Amino acid sequence: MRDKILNAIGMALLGVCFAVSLVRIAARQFSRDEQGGDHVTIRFAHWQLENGVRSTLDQIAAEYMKLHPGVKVVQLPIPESIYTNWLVTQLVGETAPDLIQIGIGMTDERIARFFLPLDDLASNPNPYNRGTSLEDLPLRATLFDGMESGYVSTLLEYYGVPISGASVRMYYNLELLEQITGAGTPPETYEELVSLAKETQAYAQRKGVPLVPIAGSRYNAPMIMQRLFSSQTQKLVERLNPPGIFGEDLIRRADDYLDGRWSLDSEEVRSGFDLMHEVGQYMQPGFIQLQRDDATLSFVQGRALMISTGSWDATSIRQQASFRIGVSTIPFPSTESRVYGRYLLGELSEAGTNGGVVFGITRGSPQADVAKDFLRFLASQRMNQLWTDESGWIPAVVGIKVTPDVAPFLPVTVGYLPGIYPSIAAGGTFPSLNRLVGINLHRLVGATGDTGAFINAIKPGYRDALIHDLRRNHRTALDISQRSDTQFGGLAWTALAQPNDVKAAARMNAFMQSASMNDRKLYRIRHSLEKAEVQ
Amino acid sequence: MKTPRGLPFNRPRYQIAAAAALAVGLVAGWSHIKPSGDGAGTKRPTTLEGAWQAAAAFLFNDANNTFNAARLEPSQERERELGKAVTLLNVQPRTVENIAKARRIFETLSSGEDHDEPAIFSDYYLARIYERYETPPEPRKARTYYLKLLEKHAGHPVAEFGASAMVLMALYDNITPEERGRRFAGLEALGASLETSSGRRDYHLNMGNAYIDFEASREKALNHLLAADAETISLWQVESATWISIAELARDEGRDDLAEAYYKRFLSKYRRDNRHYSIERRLGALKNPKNMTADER
Amino acid sequence: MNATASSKASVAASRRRSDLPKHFVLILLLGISLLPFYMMMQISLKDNQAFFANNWLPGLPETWQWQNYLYAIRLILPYVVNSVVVSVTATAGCLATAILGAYFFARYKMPFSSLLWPAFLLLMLMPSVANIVPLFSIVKSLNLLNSLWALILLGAAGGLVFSIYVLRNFIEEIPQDIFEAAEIDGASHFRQIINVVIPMSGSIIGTLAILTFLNTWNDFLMPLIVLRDSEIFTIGVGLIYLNGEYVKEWGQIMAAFFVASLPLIIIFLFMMKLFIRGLSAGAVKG
Amino acid sequence: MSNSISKRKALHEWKLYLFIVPALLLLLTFSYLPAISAIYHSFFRWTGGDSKEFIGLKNFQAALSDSIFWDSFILIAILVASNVVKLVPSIVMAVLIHRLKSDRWQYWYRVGVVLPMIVPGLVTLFIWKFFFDPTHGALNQFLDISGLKTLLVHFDQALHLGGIFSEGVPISWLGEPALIIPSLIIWGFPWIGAVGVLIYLAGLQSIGAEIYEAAELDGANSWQRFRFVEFPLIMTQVRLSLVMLIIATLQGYGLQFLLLGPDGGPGGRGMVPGLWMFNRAFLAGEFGYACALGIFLFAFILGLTVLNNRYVRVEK
Repeated sequence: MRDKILNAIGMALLGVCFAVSLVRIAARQFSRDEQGGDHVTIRFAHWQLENGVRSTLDQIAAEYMKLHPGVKVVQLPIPESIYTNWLVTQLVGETAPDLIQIGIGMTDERIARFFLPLDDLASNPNPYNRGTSLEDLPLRATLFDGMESGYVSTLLEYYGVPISGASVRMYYNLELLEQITGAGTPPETYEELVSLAKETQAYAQRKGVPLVPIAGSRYNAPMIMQRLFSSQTQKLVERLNPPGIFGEDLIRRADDYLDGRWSLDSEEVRSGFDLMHEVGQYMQPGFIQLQRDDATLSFVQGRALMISTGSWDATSIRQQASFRIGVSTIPFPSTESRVYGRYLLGELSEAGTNGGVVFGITRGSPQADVAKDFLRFLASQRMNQLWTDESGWIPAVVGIKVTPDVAPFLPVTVGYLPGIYPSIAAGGTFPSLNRLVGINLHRLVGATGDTGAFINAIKPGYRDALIHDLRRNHRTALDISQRSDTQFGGLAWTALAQPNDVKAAARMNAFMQSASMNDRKLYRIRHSLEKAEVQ
Repeated sequence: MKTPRGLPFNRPRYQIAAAAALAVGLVAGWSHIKPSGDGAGTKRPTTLEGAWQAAAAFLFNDANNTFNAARLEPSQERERELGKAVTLLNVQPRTVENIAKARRIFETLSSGEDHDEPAIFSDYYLARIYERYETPPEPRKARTYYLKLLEKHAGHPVAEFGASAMVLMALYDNITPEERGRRFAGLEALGASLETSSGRRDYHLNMGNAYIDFEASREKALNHLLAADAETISLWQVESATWISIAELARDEGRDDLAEAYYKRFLSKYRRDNRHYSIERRLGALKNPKNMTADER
Repeated sequence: MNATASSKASVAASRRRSDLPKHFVLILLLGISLLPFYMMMQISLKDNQAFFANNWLPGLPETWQWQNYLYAIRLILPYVVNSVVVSVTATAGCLATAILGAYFFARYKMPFSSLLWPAFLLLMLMPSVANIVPLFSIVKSLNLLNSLWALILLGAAGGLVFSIYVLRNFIEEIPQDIFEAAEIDGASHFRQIINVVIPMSGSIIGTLAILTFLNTWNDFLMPLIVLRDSEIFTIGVGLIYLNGEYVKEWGQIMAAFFVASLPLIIIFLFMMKLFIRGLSAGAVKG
Repeated sequence: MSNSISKRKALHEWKLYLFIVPALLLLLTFSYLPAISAIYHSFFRWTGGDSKEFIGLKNFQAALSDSIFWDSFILIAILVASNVVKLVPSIVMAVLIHRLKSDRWQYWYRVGVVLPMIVPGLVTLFIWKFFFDPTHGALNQFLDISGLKTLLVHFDQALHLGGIFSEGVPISWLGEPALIIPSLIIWGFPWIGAVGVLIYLAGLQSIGAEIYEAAELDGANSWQRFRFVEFPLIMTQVRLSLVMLIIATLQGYGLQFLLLGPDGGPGGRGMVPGLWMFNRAFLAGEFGYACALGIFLFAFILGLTVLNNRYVRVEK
């Protein structure tokens, strides 16, 4: 009999709970309809879940709502891991928020179909800058990257406005640094970094504490290793470039590899892998299997002296750490160094760094003009000052005073171009190479890691992976060229139909340049593919 | 199993719970049935002009529908056919049949006796189809159409856009250096016949970059890029790269004044560029070679 | 019934050997499988420093971080209401459809049923990686976006095939003469289900209810994709934000998970009898 | 099985078909349509967006020569084989609970078995990730304390395995290719499936009292009692659990993705077909190709299930 009563109570409880929820939902639904009338709600979505960002954006939204009582501004942060899924469905479903952060999961086809061109925003002054030195400058000129980060070259239009920037730096536990070296100054060169790391290991041994010089993980280790590798290949790129070519050109590097002008056995490349191996010895063993938050946690807990990560983690780390933090650029080997000085030119230039946290406006938004006004408000000098002071991130508007905490993250304009990276490109241009290098990295940087073993492991598959990636790039370039044929038809016909329309003629002219730039790339890839397949 | 005591009407507990949950669930649903998805998609273009603009903005299916549906006078029929074919190249999902249908329309428009705009566009698109839609591509047929365009419609921007395509097709072929040298010479004459600034610019850019890629001739590469720059390049990526190439080639050719001029033009216009510092050092080295470290040549 | 009879028989057989070794092995196995539950409880009362100082043993009572629970309740509460409505309605819908479906298959070998049955089972085998986008466009074409109905229907469809599979076996166990008796009394098929099938398989229905409830309760991807306004999000979405953070506060995460599974624990404690008897009453004959 | 029915009576009972309609409708829209859409898209080059291009069977031809996809079936075979071993603890637990004297203990053990089902998957995953952590994870700490580590090191040197286990260096269970497969198998160690245990208990209880007495008379010891009395009767439930477990393993990729990342960890050793489908769809943006892989995987699972039903026929 006892279990009968238990069951009865259970079912009753469930029934009551269910009824209460229903009443709450009905009530909320009713209240939402009733006050929905005079109210305009604009919503903006982004994937920056780091500490400090959400609270700062809420503050800015509150400021805007104070200025515009009739408008309600809602922030919608989405975790990075599912941002693409969320984005595709929201756009297709026409239920997308009015402002969306452009970047992850974005293709130019999606931008063209679902986002509004912002040329009018870019070329007119920002009303919210009234009373400041930027008062009559067009919005584009008030941003440090000239709104380049919001420009889509295949569409010849601005589609986004940046409100921040980003850079990769080395973070130090200053108190620990003072205990170990007596002085609180971060190392200037890679050689100083290595000697500091050795001192740290000795200190940890002496004290018997679980301390590691550099916190490593699948996410953080490549940040320092890729840059160090690219230092050793700076002169290689200069040597490979034919007369008349300066700087980095990934198709040419791939072609050089296929023609044998450089290989994994080139001395610069071996030296780059040696450098990656050496720096890997100062990270916690088995760091390959750790993820971003494991490394950050071990640094914040004082179990690692240094960590290399982006400026976006600065506020999270400062809030979690109980010690003072030092920040410096990732130290490069010095040109005098006997071992690593021969092949490098010097620190990397960040002059061309583009803005970050770029917001675009969705075509389907019924209150696009209010959304545009809020975007101008976000990108105004006063609000960007609030943004950098509160969130600790880099500002995007020019002429903003940054706090001493943010200063070390500002882009460094003095410096050279990077050489090639372990999988030639830093980003996603050669995904198969990225995968090949990634799944063999443990042979290079592990405790028993060795450059020779690593090279022998990736050499057999390197050429095929490169050809596979070149085919993929060829496919993408061909897609763009075929798509541009119909675009060109539309632009040319419109321009020729009204000869005196200067703007249409200029758009056709600009489009012909961007289309033939893409065609040049298409033919160069095809040419090196045909050469490679012949061999 | 014994049969239960009579028909089990007396187990109310389950029946009430199940019925209640189901009924109330339906009620809850009603308040939600009308989702508040309120985004109004892009408005459908209705006029021909709107269709061409839609085609220029990636909205290929909308443009194609408008071209098919638009009510027009007979004089605009050829424009409608052209529009249909141009958008058919990219109507989603893309199929081989669509490309073939587009080609048939272009062929009918091109063979008509009056050489109006649709005919010119059709010849251009037939060349493009043989150049990069056919698998494997047929460069010879494409060349005949490009040449036909240049002969019959000199001075037409679309016709002259084909010239730069011919350069790429001819030079980036799998041929011996000698054959490529002959083709370079053959193509040199082409430049003179071009009348539009855009045609000349794209032609010279392709020729200049080809001379660099194949390291055929520094001097010719320099001249072509200078000719291209004379036509004013408005795309910053192309302009900055061209200025640097001109400066580098001029320096290698010993024309230091030209090199210095272009280094300075780049440095003043492109302050925010990762190459800025390196180009400053190269300009410094040009002026007084002694303070340049050995390996920065 | 025969359940207790057979255990008495096995008792007779093994009365000479004492139960101690069995208890030892059982407690060992159970202890390890309950480890996650224990860890969730003890970590939820610590902050990161305390957790890393000592991972396994709970801290002293005065060091317990009750604000983790405050944070968790504030985070989860607004979503509990939606989750309850979605999970309960989905479970009810799923079971109603499953009972009807299973009855169809179990009662008679109707024509086409030998064709329909494998078609149902095939669904269990389909890998489901790339079907987020098509599933979404279906929900969109049904004009169900941004409404809890989408989640309810998806939840119901989710557990349906397994429920039909289990219920069919069970209904076939019910002897035919009971159905014929009901039929003679003029009971329509629907009446037969209400009076014969449901009372006889009450326990298995309880079991399937809890399994379906569990699936919809923890799902996070679909709600985030289908819903737009944050006030109708379900608990799964609230939890995903915790996992999305970059420097994780493990104490808060574990507290939030515990609060999120509290309603389940409460319902379990009451429905435990039903659930266990259901599974134990020969639910699945294969 | 349900009894047969004459054509005439079936016509009379047409109303029965109404009962299957709701289930069919629900499954048609939410299960069948996505599956059909997956089949449809496997004939296209599709990046998940609007633009797609019909390419006929090219996706399938490419899949045939995709060595990573077919190699991943080796790992699946190992994992499926390990599933057979992973059933044992549940069976042992069910038998032990069944043989207990007091009913109260039997009830409380069942509660204990079911409780872990409530704990969300993310918690279990976190604890296992913490368990495998090289520097301060539980597994390495246990090996060090128990001296097993030195044993492993000698074992490593004896068979010159190339320093997987080397002195003073913590073993990186998920960072060393050779250890990934063992780690994936150890994962979830006691492998107690709550539903499995309770289903076996149900089967055991239906054993008649007289069978036990007969076994007692023949002097059967506990193993023989299990072998000849208890095990045959729960054979059908065991087979069903095995089929369910195999299908879940074949389709599953969440564990590998969260522990090792989209490329299957060092050496790509942790790559399973489901993970490669996810990788191709979301990393390489080849949705159409991922659908084609899905169809190959579906065919493989179908073949396995049909094989299982036909050749593992067990008389009830």
